[in-house]
Amino acid sequence: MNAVLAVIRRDLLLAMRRKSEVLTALFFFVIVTSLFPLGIGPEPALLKKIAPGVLWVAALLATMLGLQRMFAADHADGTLEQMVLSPTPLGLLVGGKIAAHWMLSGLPLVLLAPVLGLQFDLDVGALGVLMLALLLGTPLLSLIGAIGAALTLGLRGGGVLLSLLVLPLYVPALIFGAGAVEAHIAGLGAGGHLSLLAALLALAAFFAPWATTAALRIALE
Amino acid sequence: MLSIHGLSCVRGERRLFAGLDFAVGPGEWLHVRGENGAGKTSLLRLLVGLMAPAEGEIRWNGENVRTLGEDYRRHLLFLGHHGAVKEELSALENLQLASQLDGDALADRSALAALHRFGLKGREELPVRFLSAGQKRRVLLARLVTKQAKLWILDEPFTALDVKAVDMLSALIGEHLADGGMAILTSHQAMPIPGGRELQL
Amino acid sequence: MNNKLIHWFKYASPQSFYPLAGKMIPWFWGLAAAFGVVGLWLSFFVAPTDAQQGEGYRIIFVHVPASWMSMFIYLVLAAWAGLGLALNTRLSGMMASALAPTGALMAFLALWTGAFWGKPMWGTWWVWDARITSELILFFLYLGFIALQAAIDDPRRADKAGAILALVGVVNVPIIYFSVKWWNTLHQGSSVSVGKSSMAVTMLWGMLFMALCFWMYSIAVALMRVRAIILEREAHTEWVKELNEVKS
Amino acid sequence: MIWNSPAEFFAMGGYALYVWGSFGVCAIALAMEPILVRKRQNQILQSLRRERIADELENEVSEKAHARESGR
Repeated sequence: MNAVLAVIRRDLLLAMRRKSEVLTALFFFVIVTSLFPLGIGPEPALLKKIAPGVLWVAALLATMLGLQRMFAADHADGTLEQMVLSPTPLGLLVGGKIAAHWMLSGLPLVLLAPVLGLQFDLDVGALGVLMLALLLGTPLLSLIGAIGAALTLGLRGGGVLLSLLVLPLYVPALIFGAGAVEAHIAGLGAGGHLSLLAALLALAAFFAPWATTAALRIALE
Repeated sequence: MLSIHGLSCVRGERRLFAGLDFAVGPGEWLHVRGENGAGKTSLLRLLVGLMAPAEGEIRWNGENVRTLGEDYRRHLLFLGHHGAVKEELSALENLQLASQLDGDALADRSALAALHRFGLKGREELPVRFLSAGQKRRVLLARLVTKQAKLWILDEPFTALDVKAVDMLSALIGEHLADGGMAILTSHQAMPIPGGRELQL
Repeated sequence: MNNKLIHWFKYASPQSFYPLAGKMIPWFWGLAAAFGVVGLWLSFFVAPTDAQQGEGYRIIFVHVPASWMSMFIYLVLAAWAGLGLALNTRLSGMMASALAPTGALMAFLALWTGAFWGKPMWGTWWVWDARITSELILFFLYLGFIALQAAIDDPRRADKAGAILALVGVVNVPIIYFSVKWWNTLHQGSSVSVGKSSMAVTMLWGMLFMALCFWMYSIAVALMRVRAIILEREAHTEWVKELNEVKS
Repeated sequence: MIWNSPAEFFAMGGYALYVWGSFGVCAIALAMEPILVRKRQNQILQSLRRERIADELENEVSEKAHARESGR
């Protein structure tokens, strides 16, 4: 367990030393969501209707930005080999990497989303549901993304390939995540969507580190 | 004791070596030599378990390392081509985080002692990217002092080191062997460490 | 039992599978042609005109088989991939790579014919219906599989990485389907009920025969492709150099 | 028989574009795929044959050289 915490601490420490990477993804999220009203028009009713979808798609793309670097630096400098050779099972260490990725790319989005939601005229209840949905959904994005990042490790054209592999798998997260907010706005209650999102998160938390580990071992061979 | 039985290695479509047998016991070390591309690094990667052998077995104290898993890796220290050193972190942080990855906390005192032994006094807190190539290598080699491992597997440990550091490392390997440790390393130069055997690939 | 197992492993080697596949291909072509003739005859000359959809409904005789095959091939692909990962047999990975382009083609045909069916029936080429959307995502999954394998030079790594992707995909396909379905019911506006009109028995038979035709076709083409893949990957071996096709 | 004339058959009750558009594309696709696969197979076979011929030529040359040497 200490080793997992060490992995998380190291990744956070590294991110603090090169802040620009984390901030770039955040600014990307802010800019993309702000561009939509400019493209669509300032009509509040319309903006309110598209807000959940826009915020979620932007969150999806912002998470994608950091994915490729998830294992690339560790692969290049040999840290990944040391992780494989550590007495701690690789699956746990990979879980630590995924957790760190979420703290750096998902958690800031969760915290930032309500501010951006205000741009779209969402009420307080909807903002709460949006945050909750992102809180459940962004770890799911990191977990699924890790599989793709491990599969494309060290390949030419890895970045584009990664999005081709991962984005279709993000569809359920997008649907339930954005759907939760829409359902709340429509007065249907977001409970169903949120519990399905939680179920998917549990499923992914169980399988994704395992699949990522297998993919990493293949990439290292 | 590490023993190898009928080991073969296939990379892509090429067979690098086949039917390799050897054993390394306490206090012994093995010098793996061969031309570029002969499979030295592949052999080391097989030994630590980063690659699966095409044929043959690697045993630690008589048991296959595949079944031992972490019970084997606990006794193992592998230093590869790449530094596994993070440029943005200081030497001290690198050393301590590497130990934590192995599950042991490393006190400041022993970490600093290890760095000083490798002549990095006064540079412990500096981000590693400000160090020279040889100094970076020394940060990595400080792991040899801080990790308690029976079996050292070192890929070209002498590259980028000056004469003083080479002597220091040789002495360190000598001490390790005297304590009943084992070492397998690749290197192009001959080494003045007693108890060694050569393996030509 | 044990004998049988050895027997199967014998055919799992590319060397013995190559000639076997060569012998099987004409048979599957023959079956595909026979089922195709009967299927086309049933679908154009026996199946009656549909009461609601007129003659336009006849598109289902290619649309339904193509979408069935696109899903079925993905399952078979994932099964081969899983087998390859578990038993480390070389042939499994080759079979998976050989199936992927055919599966992608089937998914594409399902989408194409779906659009050509949708236009006269619903007045639009594209509807965000649960089935069509899932089919589109399945098509993307096929493309991802093919692109991933194409990006990896070492065939062994390509096989294994593709296998993991296929297994992840196979877990995801039902989740994607149900999520899209759920999403579709929430957005009532665009939901479409595909005619549950009383289908004549002859229509079902026509669909069945066309599906069998597509099935046999897929096997035949996949076997042809796996033969090409075997030759490409084993080009350096002695047995390939001693093949009659190569000698002459 | 449902159709009274070939023209009626091809008209498909006014759905000609859609029905023949679907069946036509399927027919083209299912015909093209095996042709492309066959082409791939022939390409690899051809390169294998060339390799074989190259090997044979090399052997001949070395045999001739050998014969000349032993004849001397």
